Amino acid sequence: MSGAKLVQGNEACVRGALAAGCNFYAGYPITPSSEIAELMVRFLPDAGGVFVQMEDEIASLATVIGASLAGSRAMTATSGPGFSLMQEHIGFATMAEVPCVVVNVMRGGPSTGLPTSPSQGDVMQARWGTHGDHPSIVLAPSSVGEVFNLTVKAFNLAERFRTPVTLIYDEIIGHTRESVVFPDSVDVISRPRPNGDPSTFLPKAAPPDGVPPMPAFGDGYRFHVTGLTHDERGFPTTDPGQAGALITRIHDKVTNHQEEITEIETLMLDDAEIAIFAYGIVGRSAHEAVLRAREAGIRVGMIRPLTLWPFPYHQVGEVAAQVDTLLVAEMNLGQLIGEVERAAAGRSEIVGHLRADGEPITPTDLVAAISGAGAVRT
Amino acid sequence: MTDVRDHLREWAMPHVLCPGCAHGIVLRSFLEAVDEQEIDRNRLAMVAGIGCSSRLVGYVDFCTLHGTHGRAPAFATGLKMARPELHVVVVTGDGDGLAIGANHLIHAARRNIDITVLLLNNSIYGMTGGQAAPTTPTGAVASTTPGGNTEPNFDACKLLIGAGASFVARVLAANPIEMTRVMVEGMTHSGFSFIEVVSDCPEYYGRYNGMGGGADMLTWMAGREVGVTGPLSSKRFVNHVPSSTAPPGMATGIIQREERPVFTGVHGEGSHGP
Amino acid sequence: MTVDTIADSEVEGDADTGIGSRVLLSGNEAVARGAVEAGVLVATGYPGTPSTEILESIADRDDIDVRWATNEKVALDVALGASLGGVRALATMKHVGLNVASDTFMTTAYTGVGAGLVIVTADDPGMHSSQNEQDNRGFARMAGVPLLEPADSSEAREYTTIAFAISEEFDTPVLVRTTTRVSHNRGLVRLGPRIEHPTTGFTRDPRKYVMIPSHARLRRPEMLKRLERLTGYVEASPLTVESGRSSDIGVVTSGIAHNYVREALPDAKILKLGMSYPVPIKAIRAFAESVDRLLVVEELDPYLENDILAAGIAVEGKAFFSQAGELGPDAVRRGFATALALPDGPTIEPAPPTVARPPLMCPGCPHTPPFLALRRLGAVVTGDIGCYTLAALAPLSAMDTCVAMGSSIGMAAGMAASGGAQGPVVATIGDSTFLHGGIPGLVDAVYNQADITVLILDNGTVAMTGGQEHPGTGITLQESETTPVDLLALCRALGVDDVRVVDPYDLGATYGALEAAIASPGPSVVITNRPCVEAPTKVRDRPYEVIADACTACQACMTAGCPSIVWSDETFEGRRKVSIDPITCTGCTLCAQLCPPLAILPTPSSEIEVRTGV
Amino acid sequence: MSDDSSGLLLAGVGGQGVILAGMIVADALVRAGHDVKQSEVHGMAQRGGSVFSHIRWGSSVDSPLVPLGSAEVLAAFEWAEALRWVEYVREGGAVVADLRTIVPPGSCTDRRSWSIRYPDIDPDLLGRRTLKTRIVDASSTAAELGNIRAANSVILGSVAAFLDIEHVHWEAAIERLVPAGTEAVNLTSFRAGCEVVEASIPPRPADPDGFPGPHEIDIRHEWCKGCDICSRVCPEYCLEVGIDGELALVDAEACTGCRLCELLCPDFAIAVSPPTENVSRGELVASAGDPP
Amino acid sequence: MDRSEYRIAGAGGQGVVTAGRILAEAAILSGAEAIHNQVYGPQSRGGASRSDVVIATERIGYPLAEEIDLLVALSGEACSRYHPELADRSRLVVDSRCVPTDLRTSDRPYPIVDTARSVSGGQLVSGVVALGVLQALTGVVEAATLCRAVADRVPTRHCEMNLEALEAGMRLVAGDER
Repeated sequence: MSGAKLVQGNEACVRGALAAGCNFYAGYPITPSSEIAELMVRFLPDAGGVFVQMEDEIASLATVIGASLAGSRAMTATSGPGFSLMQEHIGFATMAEVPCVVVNVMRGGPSTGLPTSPSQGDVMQARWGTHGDHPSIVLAPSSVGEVFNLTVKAFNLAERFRTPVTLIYDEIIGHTRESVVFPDSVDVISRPRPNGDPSTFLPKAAPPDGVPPMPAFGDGYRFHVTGLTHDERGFPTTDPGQAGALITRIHDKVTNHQEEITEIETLMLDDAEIAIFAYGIVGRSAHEAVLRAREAGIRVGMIRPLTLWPFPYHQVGEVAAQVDTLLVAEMNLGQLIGEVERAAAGRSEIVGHLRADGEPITPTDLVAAISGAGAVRT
Repeated sequence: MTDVRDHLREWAMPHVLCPGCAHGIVLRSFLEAVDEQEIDRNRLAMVAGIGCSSRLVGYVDFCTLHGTHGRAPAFATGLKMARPELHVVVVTGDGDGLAIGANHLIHAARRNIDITVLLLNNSIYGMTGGQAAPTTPTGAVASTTPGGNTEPNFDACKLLIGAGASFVARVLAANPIEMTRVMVEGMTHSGFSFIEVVSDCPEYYGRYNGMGGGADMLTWMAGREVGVTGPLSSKRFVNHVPSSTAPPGMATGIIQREERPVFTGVHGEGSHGP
Repeated sequence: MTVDTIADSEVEGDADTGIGSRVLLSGNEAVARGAVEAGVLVATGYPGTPSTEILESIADRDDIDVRWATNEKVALDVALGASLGGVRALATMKHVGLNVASDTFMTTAYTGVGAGLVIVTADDPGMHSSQNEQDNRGFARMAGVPLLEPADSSEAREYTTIAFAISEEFDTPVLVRTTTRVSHNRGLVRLGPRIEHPTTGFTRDPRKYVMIPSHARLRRPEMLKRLERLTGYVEASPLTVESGRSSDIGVVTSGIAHNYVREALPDAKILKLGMSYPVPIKAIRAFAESVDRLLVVEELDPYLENDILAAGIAVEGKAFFSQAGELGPDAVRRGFATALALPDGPTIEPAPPTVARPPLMCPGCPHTPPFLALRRLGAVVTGDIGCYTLAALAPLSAMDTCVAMGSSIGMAAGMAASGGAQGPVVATIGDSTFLHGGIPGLVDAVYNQADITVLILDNGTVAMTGGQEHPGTGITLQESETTPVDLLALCRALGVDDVRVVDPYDLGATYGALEAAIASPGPSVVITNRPCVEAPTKVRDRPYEVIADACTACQACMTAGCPSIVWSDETFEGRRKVSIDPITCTGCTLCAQLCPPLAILPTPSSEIEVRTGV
Repeated sequence: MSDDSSGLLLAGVGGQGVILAGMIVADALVRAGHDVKQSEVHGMAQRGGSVFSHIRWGSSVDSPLVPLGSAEVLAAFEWAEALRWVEYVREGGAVVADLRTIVPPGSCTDRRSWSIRYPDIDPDLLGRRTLKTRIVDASSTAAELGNIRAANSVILGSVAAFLDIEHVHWEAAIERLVPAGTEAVNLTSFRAGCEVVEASIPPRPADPDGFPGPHEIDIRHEWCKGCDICSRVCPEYCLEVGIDGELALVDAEACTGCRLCELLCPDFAIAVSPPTENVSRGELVASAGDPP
Repeated sequence: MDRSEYRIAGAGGQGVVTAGRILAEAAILSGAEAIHNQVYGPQSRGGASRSDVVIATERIGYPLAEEIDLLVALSGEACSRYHPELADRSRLVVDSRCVPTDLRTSDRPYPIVDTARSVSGGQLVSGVVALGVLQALTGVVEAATLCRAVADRVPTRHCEMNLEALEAGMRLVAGDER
């Protein structure tokens, strides 16, 4: 394979970020994400960017937001405990509509939990971790190569929609070295910029797509940024009409563009009676399991969302309508399975294969589960 | 003579602060300092956290960031590193900066990033209704210390000196001219500058502790600065003075100033962000 | 000043005692000396310019009980009691003090005395330090008490000794009247020996000493009979002195006026009345007959003139000599010139214009800050007698009334009752004045629940008169320790619930205390507690200075009217900066508290200490 | 008036030690064998006011007060006091005046002209009569000798030059009456005063020439919260907050443009700006009128 | 799909992680797909350390080792920990110093650590010696490719020593077979 390199997942994240034009990184060390910071400080300066190690994860994301307001494409990376601390500013970035990328390399939890063991326990936190009503864009790669691609995508979505985007993958993907071929270049999308008269600029007046143009501090547009509910001028308001309009717009700008955001992978669903729903590292096991089960003659397929949030209800629903059983495999005690149930809306049986002990779900486990599910069917 | 009100977002005025709250005086002095340095408004970013003091940034026609509780120094760090040509000024309060945000404050000081922090110390949490802050003096009454505060309080300037701040000053809201002067010194200082502004909270601290309104508290402040009981204290009668009205003298002016390497983040050679 | 300390200036006389020597004494010292020589054993009074030094000059004598009384009435009561107890007694006061003492005074004329009782009233023509210039000779007439008027220090000593003798001879109190020019004039006095008058003891005599109406009705005729005898005495008294040869003009005069007349008309015939009540009409009539034209020269009221006119004797007086203000050599000369008794004098080139120099609160005066606060509070301020009365002047302009000792509180109560005050009503009164005459007013305010605030400016002394002790200081005039009156406890005991003590040098606290006291309903009291910076000890700390670079010429400090602060020649935005005179600055910090740019700091040696709060 | 009575006047400001100096002169005269009367003023007048001491001496003195135009010597401890009392000096008499100027606060109140109402130090102001004048810088002389408070003795030394009293009497009087411990420095100062040379008169600095005039005070009532700070800080009492909480400009004329109200207004409700037209300084000085 | 799994396990400081990376990179150099996985955290600091390498001809689905083809155990702890996980068909190479009592006949002890010591004076190149053994036993990658991978991975100044260690490892197997 030409140009293939043995690259660690965390390194692929860094390379993806740099390819996507990331020029600012702030973070705080935590296993299993630390390599991202260590590599950022090596590569970012040469790419014309700035690196800072902050005093904690709260500060890290605040600093990222500050840099983004100054026009940077900025990111941070962490793991579960740090992700908890970042919720405050994920909310702020959502409300203030500041593009930024947060990488959460998941480990076992809650609390400090299992520092160097994989987990998928943060997927609901990635959706609802910060308080209040808000949209979330969360991407979940399952291979080192996908880490690269989705990191690029995370930046592009963040800029496109002026919102924080979370890239979430587990310890195994973060630490695994895999042969990857990086593309020579990637498409880079930048945040919309205003071009009108600065004196009449309304920082939160949105065009029909719901994403207001965004100048940087220092560009000649003077505006106010706040986490308080605000009006089109960006100034705090408690008016229910204005508050409702803001929250709705921030929500809609994501959900109305779901087709632009959502990405799923399917495998052998055409004649499947059983479909495995898996994501991240479990998607790799599911893939393997499908191949093995097919060898055993079982009609099984797979649906793997690369975009966890907004959740691909429609696509999952279609699969549910088609198969008898949806086997939901995730390394937690049942998080996205609830969403799958909502999507399926009773059209198929939902079976969970759940695990939260720090050990991965293996293809062998899933083959057994498929067999079991099939046995139920027959 | 320019009118500092030109810097205001007039449509947002009057501001939300209570009558007699000296935070507005501080803002005014700051605007004087901006004018004195002839800073381009487009190049001035003010960053604030949460609290009464932090509300100030909403009223000035600069690039303003009203962030989260205590985190202003971190937001400011990002802004400054990403865009070093910006003047970045943090406005924080004593609770915001010294309790929930103390970590960020001391680390910004340690790094010596070239921002200016104005900490408006009114000895209490004003926005939330008068709870005790890390600066509430021992014995003082707050809504969470109805019998008088039993904890010792921070000396913000000493804390920041300990954290390595290369410029530390304390000024009084009662003294706008000195405030402006020190703010200019602090903003032109190369590196992290910290200015504690002794402000007032007539609505809570003043009311709970029987200190009168804003004007009384400004008067009290000036008296505290010169240390009324310092001179003449050995004279007859002074023993009759209740201790609450005989506050200790308090360091004001520029307390610390040193040149240290300025933190700019880890940059590529010849590169300054976007 | 005592005889002992001036002994080495003797010109002649006994080297040890000074007896027989001529020494420079002020009129007040001479009165005291006269009392000493007369064997006085109890001397009391209340400080008041120009009488104060009388008692002070003999306070160090351990053979005399010298004491400050709470007020003049108490002083006279004490002296009367001592007199009835059989010792010679002296009571001293300024002219308005006799108003306070007049209740007792009027009746002493009925009771008479035991041993000799002399009352000194020091009048203040020209009002150098007084709120009126009443002529206390009228009191003698109203009470029926003999009146002596010395003209200089020498006579002051002599007349005082004579007064004691008259008192005992006629069983009457004697009023000795000085004026400022006599009290505060120094002249040579030949000292005499002290003649001891051991106590004669108290003799019970209710009909004489218990003035129930039935007894008093008996004493009134006694008093009138005594006056007749005194009239006989004065007609032939050596105190009535005729001098001069030229009979073109004859002048009847008394007291210091005599000296001016003598100087203006060295040769004229002059009848000097050393004892001016009862008026020796017969002697005057005889004198009038011996001259071509009779003039009377007297300060203030036409007291002698009216009596002489009433006796049908042609006399001129107030037509030429003003009834207002003090006489002096120039005024007397001008009067005689107007009366054509003298040619016009040479024209004196008038003094060039110069600055007005009204009296001021001293640098560092602890009374200043409360008045700054009162002005800011918009209070209507009823003032009282003391240094703080100067707060009525610009720039403090913070006092609206000042009438008499202790009047402030009652007036405040009345003002509050009127509903006519435009602001809160505050009475300001000094510690000594409060004890002197303020307590009944406060009792009244409590009794009638007056909605007023009483500001007691406690500076621990009677400052106006030069720093005397009083019942609140814990020290007597003769420097022994005593029980001080606790003003705080006193006010509470009187029924004032809201009493607070504040450090007046802490302007903010002072303002706050006054504001709070004003806000509380009913009577409230605020007591300030810094000592007078001039007396009894000079309170001085490091002077403050103006950091010229920081001064923005706002003039905030100038609102205190501190004499140590003046304009400098430097300017800021066209306004003058200020500077502080380091010699007179006491370091009280008030101006520094007032200074918005905090440009006023202690002088450098203390700068670091205070600036860093170490 | 008695032909043989001479007069001397000491004048100064409360706190300068005029009374003590008068006692020293009187004491010296007594020692020289004269009848002496000395008169002074106590009480309120001493509180920073003008203080004087009349001294008369001769074989027999009647009036303790010196008549106008009859004093041998006027010793003024302060320049403005020299002018105040100079009419008491006789033709051919002497004036000893200290250079010291004590400007009363009342002379610094005309904040429209910023002119200090205080006379120039100019011997010509003493009048047209024949006078022997001696301007001394007693404070500096005394300070050089070790105690600025001995300035009075320097002045007495200058006075002694015009009086026929033996120095032994002066020195005895000084030794007896000055505070214990200061005898030596006072004697030295006295002797220095006897020989003191005429002090050079410093030029008077000009009044500020630029007058900003009454300023315009713009109150934005819709921003004002009635906190009362401005009215509390205004040195000229220009502003008042009424019972209704409304801020009012009650004395616009008194404004000197110090801007304290503006600088200390937390609500940006006040702006003070210089007037568009300046009033000429000459007019102001004229309108300020005579000192009260 | 041809898929093989290798685990090199030992104590911290024996270079097992580097060895795993070199193996994976060598596989990529030979045109295969490879995945390398290691143990992180406290275990890697002086305790048991481990490199897993999955090599396949096509895209690798499941990235973790499920059934180890060859385990190289360089310490007693590593051996006792991972030995029980081995499948029947799995082969074990164990350092001569820590041969377990239940050694199967198919399992081979080699003095890997001693060899490393003799080459470098320390344990650090043990992993590379182990790589030599692994290559010689499995031939999963060409010896020359492995040499190139070693040269690419290790610091230049230590290159020669590592190549020597690699060769020494290969020689251990050759000697054994002789």
